[in-house]
Formats: sequence, C-alpha cells, structure tokens
Amino acid sequence: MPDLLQLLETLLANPWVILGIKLSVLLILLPATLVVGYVELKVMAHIQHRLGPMYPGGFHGWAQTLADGIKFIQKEDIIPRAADRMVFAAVPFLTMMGAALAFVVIPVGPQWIIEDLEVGIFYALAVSSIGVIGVLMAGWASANKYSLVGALRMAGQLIAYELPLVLAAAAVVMQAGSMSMVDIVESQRPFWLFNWPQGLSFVIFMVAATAEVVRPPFDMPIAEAEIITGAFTEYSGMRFAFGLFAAEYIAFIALSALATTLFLGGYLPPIPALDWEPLRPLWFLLKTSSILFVLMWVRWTYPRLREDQLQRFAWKVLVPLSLANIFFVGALKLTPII
Amino acid sequence: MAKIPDELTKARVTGAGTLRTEEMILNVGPQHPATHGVLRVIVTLDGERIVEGEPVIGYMHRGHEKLLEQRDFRQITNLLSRMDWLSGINNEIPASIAVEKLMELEVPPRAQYLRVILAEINRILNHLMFTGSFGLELGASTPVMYAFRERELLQEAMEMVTGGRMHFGFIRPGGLKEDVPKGFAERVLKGIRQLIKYIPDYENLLLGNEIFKQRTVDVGILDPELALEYGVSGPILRGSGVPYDVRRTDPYLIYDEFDFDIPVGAKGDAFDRFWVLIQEMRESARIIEQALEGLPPGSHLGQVPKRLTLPEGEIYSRAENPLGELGYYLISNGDAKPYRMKIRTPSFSNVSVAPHLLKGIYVPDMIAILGSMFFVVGDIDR
Amino acid sequence: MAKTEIVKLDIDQTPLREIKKTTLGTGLLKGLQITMRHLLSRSVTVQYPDEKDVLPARSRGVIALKEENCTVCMLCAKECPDWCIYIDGHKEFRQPAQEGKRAKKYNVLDRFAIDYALCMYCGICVEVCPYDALFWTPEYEYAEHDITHLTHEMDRLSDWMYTVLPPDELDPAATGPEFKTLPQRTAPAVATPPASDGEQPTPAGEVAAPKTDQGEPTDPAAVPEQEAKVTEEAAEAIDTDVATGEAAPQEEAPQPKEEAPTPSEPQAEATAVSEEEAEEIGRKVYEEEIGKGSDPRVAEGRRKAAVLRARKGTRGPGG
Amino acid sequence: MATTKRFPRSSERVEPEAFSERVRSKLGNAAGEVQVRFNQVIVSAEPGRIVDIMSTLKGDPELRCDYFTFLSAVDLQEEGLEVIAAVSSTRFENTVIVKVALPSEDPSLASVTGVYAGANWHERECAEMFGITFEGHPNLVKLYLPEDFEGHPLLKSFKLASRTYKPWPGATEPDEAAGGGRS
Repeated sequence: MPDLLQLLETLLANPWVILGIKLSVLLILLPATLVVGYVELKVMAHIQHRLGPMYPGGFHGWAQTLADGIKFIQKEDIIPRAADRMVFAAVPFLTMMGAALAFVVIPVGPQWIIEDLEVGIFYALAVSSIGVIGVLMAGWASANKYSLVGALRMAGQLIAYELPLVLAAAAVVMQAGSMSMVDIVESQRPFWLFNWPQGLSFVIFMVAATAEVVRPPFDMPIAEAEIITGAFTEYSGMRFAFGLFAAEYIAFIALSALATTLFLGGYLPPIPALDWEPLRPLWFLLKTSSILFVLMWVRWTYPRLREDQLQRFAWKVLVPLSLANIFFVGALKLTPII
Repeated sequence: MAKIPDELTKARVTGAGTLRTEEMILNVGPQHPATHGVLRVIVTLDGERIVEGEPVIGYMHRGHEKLLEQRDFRQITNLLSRMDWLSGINNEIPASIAVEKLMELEVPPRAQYLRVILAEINRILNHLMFTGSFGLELGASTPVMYAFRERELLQEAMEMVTGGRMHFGFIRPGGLKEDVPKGFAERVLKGIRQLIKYIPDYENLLLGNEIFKQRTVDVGILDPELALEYGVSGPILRGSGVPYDVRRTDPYLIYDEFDFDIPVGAKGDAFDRFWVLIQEMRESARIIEQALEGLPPGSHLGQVPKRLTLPEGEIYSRAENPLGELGYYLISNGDAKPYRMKIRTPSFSNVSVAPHLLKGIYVPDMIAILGSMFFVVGDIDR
Repeated sequence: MAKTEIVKLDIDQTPLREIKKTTLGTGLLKGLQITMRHLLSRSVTVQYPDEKDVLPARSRGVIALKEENCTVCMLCAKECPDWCIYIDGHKEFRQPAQEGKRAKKYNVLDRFAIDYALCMYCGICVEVCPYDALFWTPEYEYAEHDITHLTHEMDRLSDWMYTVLPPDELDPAATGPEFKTLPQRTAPAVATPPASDGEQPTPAGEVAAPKTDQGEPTDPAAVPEQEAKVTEEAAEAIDTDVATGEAAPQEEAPQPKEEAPTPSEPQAEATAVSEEEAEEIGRKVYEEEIGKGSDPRVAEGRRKAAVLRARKGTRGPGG
Repeated sequence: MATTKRFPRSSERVEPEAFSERVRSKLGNAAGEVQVRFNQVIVSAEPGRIVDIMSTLKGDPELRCDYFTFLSAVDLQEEGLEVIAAVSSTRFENTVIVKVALPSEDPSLASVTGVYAGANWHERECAEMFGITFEGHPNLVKLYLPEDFEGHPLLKSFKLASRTYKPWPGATEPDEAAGGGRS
C-alpha cells in the first residue's frame, strides 16, 4: 500500500499528469451531460411509476441520450427567415460556454482542479451568468413573440435570483476568509459533511440556483405549456440540443458542484477517518450527485410558479433573508465556532 | 396575483407621456400545448399582462348537426360519442333518452342501472384526464401519469364491456347493445378502490401544494350570476357555488334513487373548480358502488322495434355530462332519421364566458384559467 | 346468481376550506414524500412490443370476414355510416337436386373490402350481419406507411378470422332477450352448427385460434395441450355463434363450398391420420405460410387448423 | 359557504304545469300559445316581442330564468325558419323554450345578447348556419366557418358534399349508386 501511495504522489507531482487531469475534467463534461440526462429520464420515469427508456443500448436503455444526440445531429437545421442569423447561430456556444467555464475553479480534489483562482467563487458566479445573455440573444434573434416573452422573463429572473445567490455565497466567503475554492473547502474541515453554520445560505443558494438553471418550479422562461420553450421556440436539431439541453445540464452540474464545494465540504469525506487522497474525487462526485438527485426529485414533483411570484419571493423573502444571514454569519465569526 | 386595476393598465398602455409602448397581439393556438385540441386565443398583451383575450373556435368543426340529419339512430349513437371524446357514454345517453321518450319505449331496470354505472365510470375517466392535464399545464408533469394509471383500470373495464376505449357506441334506444360480461363488477370495483386510494395523492400533489395554491387561488374568479347568464354548467358552475346538476334538478335514468352529494365551491376561482372536479370523482365512485349493489338481474334491452321510426314530435333531452349540461333538441318528422338535432354542448357555453376571465391577468394565469375551464375542443366545435 | 361482494369503500370528501388554508411548506414536503414513495415502488407499465396486454374478446380492433358465410346481401355496406365497405358479387345457378325442378339462384362473393382509413370502428356491420360473416377481433397492429394499404381485401380480412376470440361469458344475472329461446349452452359442440345440405361443419380451428398461445410450432411438448384448448374454445365459439346470431334463413344460404374454395387454403389429407403425421402436416403448412410471407400469427392459426383437420380426417374448407 | 352540501331538489321547485301558468300570466299577450311537453314549457312568440319576452323571463321574480340554455333554429322549408331559445330557472327548476317563426326570405330577429350575454356565440352560430340576421348583436361575424364561406350549411337546401361525391357502396342496383344513393 505505501508503495502505491508513493507512486501516486510522484505521479501527481508531474505537471503533465496534472495537465492531463485538468483537460479530462473539461472533456468529461459533455459525456457527463448525457449521463445526467439519462439519469433524469430514469428518475422522472420511476417517480411517475414508469420504467423510462428500456431499449437503446440494451441494458435499461443506457444509450437513450446518446441516441437522442445522434437524432438531433441528423435533424434539419432551420433558421427562420426573419431571424438575425449571426446572433441566432451564436447562442448555443454562449449558453454552453458560461456554465462550462465555471468548472475551471471547481476542486474535485485538492489537486484535481484546473486553476485554483484567488477569486474562484467570484469568477464562478460571474461566468455562470453568461448563459443568460445567450438566452436573451436567442429570444431577440428568433423574431418570435413567444421567444421574446421568454427572453424577457429570463432577464427578469436573472435580476431576481442573482442577488440572493451572490449574498448566500458571500456568507460562505466570510466564513472562509478567502475566495479561493480550495480554501473554502479546507475551511469546512471542522464540519466535514455539512457546513451547518451556513444552513440558511444553503437553502437560499439552492433556491436561487434552481432559478438560474431554469428548472421547475422556476422554469417560467421556457414553460412549455405557456410560451412553448420560450427563447428556444424557433431552435431545432443540434442547436436546440446544445443551446437548451446541453447548456441546461452543464449549468445544472456546475451549480450542484458549486453547492457541494460551498456547503457540503466539497471533496472532504463525511468522517475524518476516511480522509484518503485518492478517494477524494469520489466523495465529491457522491455529494454532487445527491444534490443533482434532490433537484430532479423536486423538479418532477412541483408545478411552476409565475414570474411575478418569483420576483416577489426573491425580493421580499430571499434578499432580506440572505442579508440577515450575513449578519448571522458575521456574529458567528466573532465566536470560536467558525 | 389579483386583478390589476383598470386605470393602471391604461396608464401603462398609453405610456403616460414618457415612453411609447405598444400592445402586442399574441396568437395562442390553434396549435398550442395548453389548449388541448385546436383552440385559438387571440390575446392583446401589454408586457405579460393581458389586455384582452378572445377565444376563436371552429378549427375542429365537423358539422355534427348536419351529419346527424343523414343518419339513422343506430348510426347517430356512434357519431355522438365523438363530440366530447372523453365522455362517449354520457354523450350517447340523452340521445337514447330522447328517442325513448318520443317512442314511449320502456327501458328495463337492469339497463338503467348499467347505464348509470357506465356513465359514472365515464365521468371518472373524464375527470381523471382533466386532473392530470391541469397539473401538466401548471408545470407538474407527474400527476398526469398517476391519473392515467387509475384511468387504465377503469378504461379496461369499459373496454371489456363495450369493446372500445373512447368511442363506445354502446347505448341503444331501449337499453344497451349487449349485457356485461362476467367479472365486470369485480373489475369496476378494483378500479374504484384504487382510485379512492390514490385520490389523496392528487390532493396532496396539487391542491395541498403551496405553489399550486399560488397559481390558482383567486385566479379567474367566475361570478355565479355571470356564469348562469352564459349557460356555464358542470364543475365550473358548481365551482362558483351554484349547486346546479341535471342529475338532481331534472333527474334522468334512475339518478334520483342514489345517495350522493353535489360538491360546490365557495369563491369560483380556479382552485375551487379543480377541487370540485376531484370531489366529483368520489361522488361518482359512491354512485357506482350503490348501483353495483342494486344491479338487478334481467334483460339489457327493452322491446324495441327492428327499425326505429320516430313519431312526429320534438323534445329537449338533457343530461349532466362530466363537463356540464349536454342537451339534444330533437325534431322528428316521422322518419328514421332526425329532421333536426340541435346539440347543446357544455364546453361551448363554458368557453364562451372566457373573455370575461381573460382580462387584466398575466399570460400564465390564462393557462391556469383555460385549464380550469375543463373543455374539450371537439365538444366546443362539434 | 353469484352476487359480487361489495365492500363499502370509505369515501370521504376533503373539505374545501381546510385544504385551501394557507400553509407554510408542509404541502411541498408532502408532495416530495408522495413522489419518493412512487420512486421506490414497482412501476406499473407494460413494455409494449415485448409484453402485450391481453385484450378482451369484445375489443374492436379489426373486422374479420368469414368468407363462406357471406351471401352478398349488402346489409353491412348499406348500414355502414362511413360507406367504407365495398362488396362485389355475381349470381350463379345451381343444378337442381331433382330432375325438373327450377335451378336455384345464389350469390357469389367476388370482392369484399373494408377501408380502415375510413372505418370508424362502430361495429354496425358486425351487428347487422344476419349470417355471422363478420367478427371483431382484438388485433390492432396493422398500421401502414401508405394509406391505400389500409383497404383490406377479402384475403386479408379472412386471415383476421384466425384471431377471433370466443365471446366472453355473460354476467350470470344477464337474461338478454335473445337468450330466451336458445338451446342449452352445454350442447355438444359438433351438433349445433346450422349446417344445411349435409355440409361439414366449419373446421373448428378456423373459428378460433386463440391469440394468446403463439408458441413455436415445433415444440412437441406444448402442442397437444394447446390443441385441446383450441378444440374446446372452438366448440364454445361455434356454440355461441349459434346462440347470439339470429338464425340464418336456411334457404338463402346454400353456398356450396366446392364452388368457392379459399385459394390460399392448403389441402389436407382426407382420412384421419396419426398424431405425428398431423404434426408433420401442420409444420409443413406453417413453413409454407412463412415462406409465402404471411404473418406468423396467421401462419400459426393455419397450422393449427391444418393439424385439427388432419386429425379429424376432414378436408379443408374447400372440401 | 359550506363546501359540500347535500342537495335535495330545490324547495322552491314548481311543477311544470304551474310554472306554465305563471309564464302565461306574466307574459300576457306578448306570447302566443303556452304549452307543456315532456315537462318543459313551450312558448311561441311573435318575432317583434322576443326581447320583451326574454327580459320578462329573466327579470320577473316569479320566473327568474337566470340560466341561458341554448339558442338555435330549424329550417322548416315551406313554413320558413323557426328560432328556438331555451332558458332555465335554477331556482324553480323549470325550462322554458321560446319559439319564434321567421320567413325563409331575409330572416332577421332582434338579438337577445342585451338580456342574456351568453346568447352571443349561439346567435353567431345560428346566423352563419341559417342566414338569420340578429339585429343589435355586437359582433355578428362567422363563428365556425371561414370568413369567405358561402351558403348556410344547416338549411335543408344545402346538400352534404361528402354524400354526393362518392357513389354509395351499399347500392344493390346500378341506379342507386349514382347521385349519392340514399341521401
């Protein structure tokens, strides 16, 4: 065993290996969206007393999302005549990019991080909002009234959730005394599984994050029954798959990973005894997937709110709560607890 | 949440001299996920606020009334089940009653009981469909699957009896096409039992859910007087607090022999309408239970001449359909075919009141209101 | 009458006022609890192409034509509300049995087609047919890429006959008006068909090849049991055919079988043969059918019919 | 308000015969014949008095026909058209059917939308199907049919196209098949 450990340590000291790891984090993202998409199909189906996809790929339809992807590639690429072609075409890149960039600062393990920026959390929250600009662009460029309504809802939603999201993260930064993601994780060592002084921040963050990834009960910008996928009404084929699905799942994974890092102790194991370097990414994955699962569970249980109700909720409940939370964390900071 | 005062809407529309704003006209439908069918609503929007909403119908007009003039009474039965395709048996019953009354045919008691059982199963099937689809329109995609699970059991019972799943064509003047097969009662009871077991789930997933309440309470309040003036009936009228139910006010078949309640709402908002819908399933289950218990042995068909030729005369025959009052005004000139058959469908009158509800609300509320109007486009357009 | 035990259900209304009260999050938690409970229980769906629901006998899936019963009376085509039944026929004369008598006129069916693109599945044709030539079968898998292929001609309609199920037993309390003058249901199967002119009763296998057993024909262990079932059900089917149908006026249904053999029907041996030989014949018929490109279910039905015929020593419908 | 109530038939229910007496006395000479058939009160009225009759039916405290059931028409060919309007009283649990005879040529009738707003769509449907002009209707445009549709489908003179295009397959004699067979 010690030999193996030593070998690992030497390996991890090699910069090329590190680079490989860093690249693989990004390369893993696209397949990861397929996996998460598949899991969501299955969770949805079982919640609804069904089995979900069972045929593609043989075993329990594991290749369903892959097949969907291939289907999307084969489809005709339609751009409406009245659309602003350049903007229309740029949207999928933009929506996907924002969320994907956030992965740069997420520590899967202390070494398993692409770049441990000093302003990590600030950066992550900033880039994850880029996708919204993509949605706005899609809504305007499509030359469709439904898309326009969807885009405006998205803009309204951005303003509503961004503040509580940032304020909740600010409380964590106060606790850690650093914006670096690794520092934030390390600061949670006394709590390991759940950073309980941040309990309220966690709830606020999760609510705001659900609104950011536009999932029910906050999926008003794409509500099918009302405005027919909103900004993406006119998108089809590959553009639709990337602009809406892939972007949604990347953002979904990114925010769950972010929440894991900020509140669930990131790569730290649930009890100190299990703290063993090679297992750390596993803990991270486990925690992230459990957050993903809970969000899926919520998504398939609730109806959706109305845009003005979200605004009211954000401004009248979430913002005051997160401000109060900052005071609370500040007070805790004066005690020896954190 | 509540309606926006008119002055405020006007001030916004004219821009109050600062910024020029324009109203946007949005076509919701005829192909739209929330209009289940091909209904089109032209809404004038100020931002997301609806200044005016006008339903446009006729995309599914099949000319039933003209077609009925070309068909004899056996063929008519099969056409009528296609109006409101969620309540086939209920559509057929008043037509048969009209023929029976004009011809003075006697319907054996067993047929009466079976008609009640089938009609109430059909009512449950219809209500389950709307339970699910209302959730779907508000973004909850799970209740519809649960509703279909319960639907399937009763649907199987219906298929076992009639051979059809939607268009039953089973009611004949004078009785029924055939008697029920062995094991029918057990099947129905199994379905009812499961339904009663799972209704609390729907209530907790939808009615009891805070988000659902946010979306439906005080949304689309329908004034009872206005509703009556528009001829609104069924769960929508009862949601407004008017206990009008043809099964009670003008009993047909043998409904006066059963013990059941008429659930009525208090305020007439979307929440009340939906609550009435769910409670009605329970009442139907009670009726089915009593009818199965009292089901007498005997014949399923009375003495009916081989060829149905109606005497001259006219009659308005009505019934409480799952969606409201369905009536046929049948005029006969002594032929095997009706001279004229006016169809008064519940959805037609129910939807005609919509412009009053679609004023000064938000687009999502429109979906909630249309969803709680429980209409079938085939029933509006005929 | 065996009355169904009615266990009183506990049906309670949920008061509107109670459920409409403002709550703080308990409803959200209850919802999560319900969906979790479903997530953890077994699913209730049927995996369609692999598993299939057993449909009841009354299911209106597709209409099957029993060609030899049709007398070209046109009643179905007349009563059809959609005008989707096309029938052609011509008149022929039969040699009188005795010298000096007038030759009898009878109708021969040339074409019988139902356009399923038009059909509204009301079942009026089945209902009005006085000679029991039309039957409902629960088959539903006949979607086509081309709408014109939805017009099923006589051969295809006859093939559906193999999937007709015997009617369900009625509720014990039912005393339908048409049951009053009927023979006992326990009457021996072979004696009841309204066969005139000493004709052979319709081969049993043809009336009801049970849809449920589609086992491999080469499975020797399963076959005898299956066949026993076939005979039984067929017997019942014939019996009830008589029971439910309005008795056909005999003089109008002469229909000599020699004149109208089903072209695709394989000819079987005329004498009774042993079990193995019968099996062999069945297998041949099956392979031949599969080779022709028939539907496996149809082939299976024909195989059974051939085996039965061989065992009984009768000819096919042609003989 | 109670949420659920056991609902027996209204205590104020009036038997149809008695209700027809009320209708007769309240309408006075505005209405023609008043009779009861199949428990429904049938009133025949002059075209000019339709709005008066409807207002009385709705407003009179002893009639209170608050529920608008339907409005339609029938083409009686030689005898002209007949407009049939039905209203019900939820309180007294009775239905009154008002019949108005109109000529076939240029039929027109005063709109009752002022009394019963719900008559709006019914009158629009009736107008396009029978060609009756409802004077005073706020928006008498086609309801079901396309704007440029010509003819009034529910008139008996309007032939059903589907039955004339295709020969009747049920014909046993050659001449039956032509001309749409049976109508």
